[in-house]
Formats: sequence, C-alpha cells, structure tokens
Amino acid sequence: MNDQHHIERCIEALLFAAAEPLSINDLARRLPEGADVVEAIQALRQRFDGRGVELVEVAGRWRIQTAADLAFLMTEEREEPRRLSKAAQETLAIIAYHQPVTRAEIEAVRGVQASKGTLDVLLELGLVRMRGRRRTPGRPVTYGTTDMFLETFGLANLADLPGMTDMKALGLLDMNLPPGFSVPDPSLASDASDTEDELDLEGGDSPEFVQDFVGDE
Amino acid sequence: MNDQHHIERCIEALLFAAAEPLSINDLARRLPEGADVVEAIQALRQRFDGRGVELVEVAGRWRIQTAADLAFLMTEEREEPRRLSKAAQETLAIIAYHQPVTRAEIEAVRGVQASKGTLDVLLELGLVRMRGRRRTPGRPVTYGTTDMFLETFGLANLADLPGMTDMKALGLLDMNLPPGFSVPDPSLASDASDTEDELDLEGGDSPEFVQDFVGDE
Amino acid sequence: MSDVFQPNLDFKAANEATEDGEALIIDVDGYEGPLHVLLALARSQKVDLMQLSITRLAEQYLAFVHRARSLRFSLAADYLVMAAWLAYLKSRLLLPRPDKGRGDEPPAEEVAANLAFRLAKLDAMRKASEALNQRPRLQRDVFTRGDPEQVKVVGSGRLEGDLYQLMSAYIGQRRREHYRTYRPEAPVAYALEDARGRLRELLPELDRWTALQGIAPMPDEDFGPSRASYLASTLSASLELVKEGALEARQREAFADLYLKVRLARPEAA
Repeated sequence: MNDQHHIERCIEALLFAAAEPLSINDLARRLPEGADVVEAIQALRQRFDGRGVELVEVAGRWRIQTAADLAFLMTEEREEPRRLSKAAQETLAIIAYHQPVTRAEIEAVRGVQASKGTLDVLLELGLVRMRGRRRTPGRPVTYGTTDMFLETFGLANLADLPGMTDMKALGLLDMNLPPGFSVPDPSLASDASDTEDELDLEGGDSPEFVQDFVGDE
Repeated sequence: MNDQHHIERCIEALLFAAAEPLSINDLARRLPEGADVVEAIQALRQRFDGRGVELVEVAGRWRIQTAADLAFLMTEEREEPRRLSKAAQETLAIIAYHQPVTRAEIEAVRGVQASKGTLDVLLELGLVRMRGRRRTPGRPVTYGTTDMFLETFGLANLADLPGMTDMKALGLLDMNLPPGFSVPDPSLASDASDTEDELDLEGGDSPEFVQDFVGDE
Repeated sequence: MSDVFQPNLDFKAANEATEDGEALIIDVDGYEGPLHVLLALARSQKVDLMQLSITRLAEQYLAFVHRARSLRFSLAADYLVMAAWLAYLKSRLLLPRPDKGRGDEPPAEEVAANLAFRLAKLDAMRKASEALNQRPRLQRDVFTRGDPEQVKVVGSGRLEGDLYQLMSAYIGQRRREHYRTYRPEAPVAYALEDARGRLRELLPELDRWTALQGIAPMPDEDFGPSRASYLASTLSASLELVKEGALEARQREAFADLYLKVRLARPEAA
C-alpha cells in the first residue's frame, strides 16, 4: 500500500517523532522508493490547515509545530516538579528515617550544607513539616514528615516505612556494610515529646520559658 | 470563538507540545471555562483515526503517539529498551495482575525463589514500586506497578490489562484456591495401573526420603 | 480457560518436550524451576489445566526426571524433591478413598486441586506476560513527540512516591557519611604564653580577691579562642604564677569559683 495516503501517514509520524526538522531527502530516505515526498508534504500541509498544529518549512526542512495563533496556550507553567530533585529526595529520606531531626543533623548525614531551598521545597510540597523544638541548647527546630508524605508513598503510617530487613532483601545493603550500621525506626519517634517541645506557632517563644525549662531540667 | 472546533484545536496543540501525557484537568485548566474537554477528546480521537499519529489514553492521561503499525519507520528514534529476562517479565505480570502483592506471594506463584536481581531491575526501571505493607504478621512489603508501567505498555488503567476480566472471573487472581475450583478426579487417570512401575523411578529410594519430605511439607 | 486471550502463543518448546525427551531436558535451563517444567508437561495433556489429570502429570514428570538422570543431566535438588512429592501424591490419589488419614494431612484430592490451580495461575501469568510484551511498547513501537515545543507544557505535579528511590537515596547517603573522612577544624587555643604575659601585666590590679572568670578575657563572637580556652589558659598561667610566688589562689570547695590575688612580697624573700 504505497499510495499517497500511506506516504502522508508515514511523513506525519516521522516528523512528529523526529528530534529536529527533516529535509525532503531525510524523509525520502526513510520512505519506500519512488514515494513522492513533495506532493505528500503539500497534501499534509493542506490537511493541517485550520488545525491546532501546522506543517512549516524552516531553513529548507520541515517540522510540525503548534499553530501560531495558539501560542497563548503555551505559556510556561512552573508547576511543582513531578519528580523530586536528587537533593530533595535525599533530604526527604533522611527526615523520614531520622525524624524528628534538626537541620544540623540532616547536614551531618548529607555532608553538605542543606541548602535552605531544599527544605523549603519539601515544606512547600507539604511532604515535610516542622515538628517542634529540640530540648537542647539553641532549641533547634526539628523536622518530620506529614500525612501527605504517607499518602504520596502509599504508607498507612510511619511504621510501614521499609526498614533494614527490607533494604537487605532488596540488595540495597550488602556485606561491606559499615560495622554497627543501623537504620532507625521512625515509628518509635512518634512520641518524641520527652525530647522536644511542640512548636509554638503563636510565637510565644518567650525567653522566660526557656529559662524556666532549663531550670526544671 | 469558543466553539467545539476551537477547543479541539487547542487540545491538539497542547498535546502536541506537551512533554508528557496530560490529564483532562491539565487540559481544562488551560482552556476557556466550561469547555467540554471529554467530548473534544473523543472527536479528536476519531479525527486522528487512520492518520500517522493517534490519540491514546495512558495512566488516565492523554498523549499523542505515532501509530503502532508504523513502528518499522522509526529505526532512528528507537531506543533499544533494556531487555527484561523471562523471569523479570513473569514477575512483572504477576505484580501487575495481583497488586498489591508481597514477595512471598510472587515466589509462590512462580514456584521459585525470586533471584535478587529480578525485583531490583523492575524497581530500578521504575515499572514497579513498593506500595506499603500488608497488615499480616511480619508486615511484609507489598509491590505494585507505576504510572510509568502503564505509559510504557500504553494502558489507560489497570483494568485494561490483557485478559484481566477473564482471569478474575475464573478466580485465577486469587492467591488461594477459589471455592469453585474443580478437584481433578483421580479415577480419570485410566492408565494409571500400567505405569505403576515408574513409581520406582527413584530406584526404590528409601521411603524415609518421601517420609521426610512429607514431614517438611 | 485456555485461549481466552492470546490464542496463538508459541509453546513449541513444551510441545517438543513431550514428543522427544531430550528436547525437554535441553530446555531445562530455560525453565526456572520444577513448577515451570510441570506447566510445560501439563500443557501437553491438551486439556483445560483445571481438569488436569494429576496422576498422569506425576507420571510425566517422573519420566522427565528419569530421562534427565539417565543422560547424567544434573538436576537441582528442588526438581528431585518435587519428584518425590509427586510420587507420593500419586500413590495417595490411587489409594482407595478411605485413605488412612495421616493425622492432619489434607485429602489428596485437595492437594491435587491446589497443584492444578497453581499451574493454571502460572500459565495465566505466562500468557499475560507474553500478551503485555506484544502490546505496542513506548519507544519501541510507538513514539511520542521527538522535540516537544520550546515552551514546555508540563503535566500537573502529581507526585508519585517511590519508596525504592527513597530507600536508595537514604542508603546512598548513609554510606557516604560513613566513608567521609572526618576533618574537624582545629579549635583555636589561647596560648599559654599570652595568658602568662597578660596575667603578669594585670598583677598590680589584683590587689583584692578576684574571680578567675573576671580575669580571663571575654571571647570574640566570631573568631578566636573560645571562652573555655581563655579560662583554661588563664588558670594554667595563674597556677604557674602561684608557683613562682607572685600570686595567691583560693577556692572554698571543689567546683566553686576560683579567686586570685597578688601575693605581697614576703619579707624573707627580700
């Protein structure tokens, strides 16, 4: 079936899938011998007329592109990324396993200064939240995961996070494991109330309170 | 000019320009209020019928792709996909049809211990993901397929898996013997008596061996 | 059940296997385990797997193992375990019904049905896997836009959590953390000589008991020695001066504040 309709279909598919505009020669090379590429291009061009896309010639080659009058649709939209960046993924992993965890602790594991941006992204995505303040000097803010995190990863609760056994079963942990290596069980951290204070969102972080607390200790 | 033709053009342009499949919502968000996206999609779909590209639903979203019968043309675009071993393919099928499914269940269906690599490869390729944990003793991790699985195999959703309805009707997707499952009648083994000798095949091996095995079972 | 989907699958290997024992034996490598061999044999009975004659299947399997052994083809232990189990199952199936019920063993028919079910299931999965493979596959049979427009239209951010990636990300870092060389910054110390010199200069002012804390210099916020270092060095210097007889030190009790005062020249030292 080397008829004109078939040639048109082929050109349509080739132009669509090509990473760059194709010349008449490029097309002819990939089509059956004797195909009238020029005529097919003209026919296709007409067929596209008035559609959402059009066939245009650029620098002697052909490409399919969206109709010029629809350019307004193509406004760039910066959505939250569908996949987390590597840095965000890593930071999220540490928070998930070590929560409640302070920023300094995250940095200690990651070996890089957690860029403020990474944590912000996770907070903004709603995967991570501020949990409270550690009862240590400086009272650093601690971070933990949210219900949304559980939903996103299809977990009923934190105890469902795969642990060391699962990692071993998957071959993620092999024999040259550092001695004493362990993976914390974040489900045990759920009532960390004895090591941290709830975050007071009212901004009632009065210094007196700290003073009092230190006195109690 | 908010008529149906305009909506179709817009959708066509958006889907052409998109780097990944778009959902009805993605489209509606960029179109004039009240646009009937679903109807436009159906109309477009018919319009593409028999062309070099087609409109398909994958993982609940829409994309334009080259027609399957023109695959032979696409020699330059083809990426040699990582070949899955038979074992990995079978494992992928078991996960797809039984999800959420545990590793032990996969092994039970295949009758072999899953070699370490099999699940890893599927996880690494992003075709399979860990879904959570089964609420049974030991709380084993369960596996399921990803959107990428649906996109790769061009499936609109899991219900579109080939043969799914038949298998369900036959109870083949249960993990345990379904109640209606017919028990083979040993009396049908008409020629049992004349092959009786072959029982000896183990060379009259010690009955203890059989005994032991039964004990283990 | 057979052929409800993908009617024309290629079961050549299995068919050959039953015609010719050797073909099957050579194919053993391709099979993953005894269950796969059983399935190949079961298909040769050309009946609905759910109606399978398990006794016949047992015979077929035992014959297969027999041939394999006669060709000195080494079979993995689980093939032999399966053989023994099938031989036993067959004998139970052939026994008259009032099976001298061995304790809590399930009836042989139930065990057989279970095996048939497992084979039917595995068979369904094999067919499903082939059916999936025959679907137009992205970037193999069908292709998306090779060059999406300059302005990228990105789908809405439906974040799909990937636990495996999360675990990998976690483990990767823990490893790095462990193998990272620890290079702590050396703390800046308050040199003893400096402390001594400073203390000597201060001597004339120490005509009254003065707490050590008040004498040691206050640290700079951003750099220089820490308060602890200032205190420690000043203390050391003061002890040296005490030894020299230039200073007196006093402490009421352990851990209490330390007080210093210049020592008045003793008459006998003159």
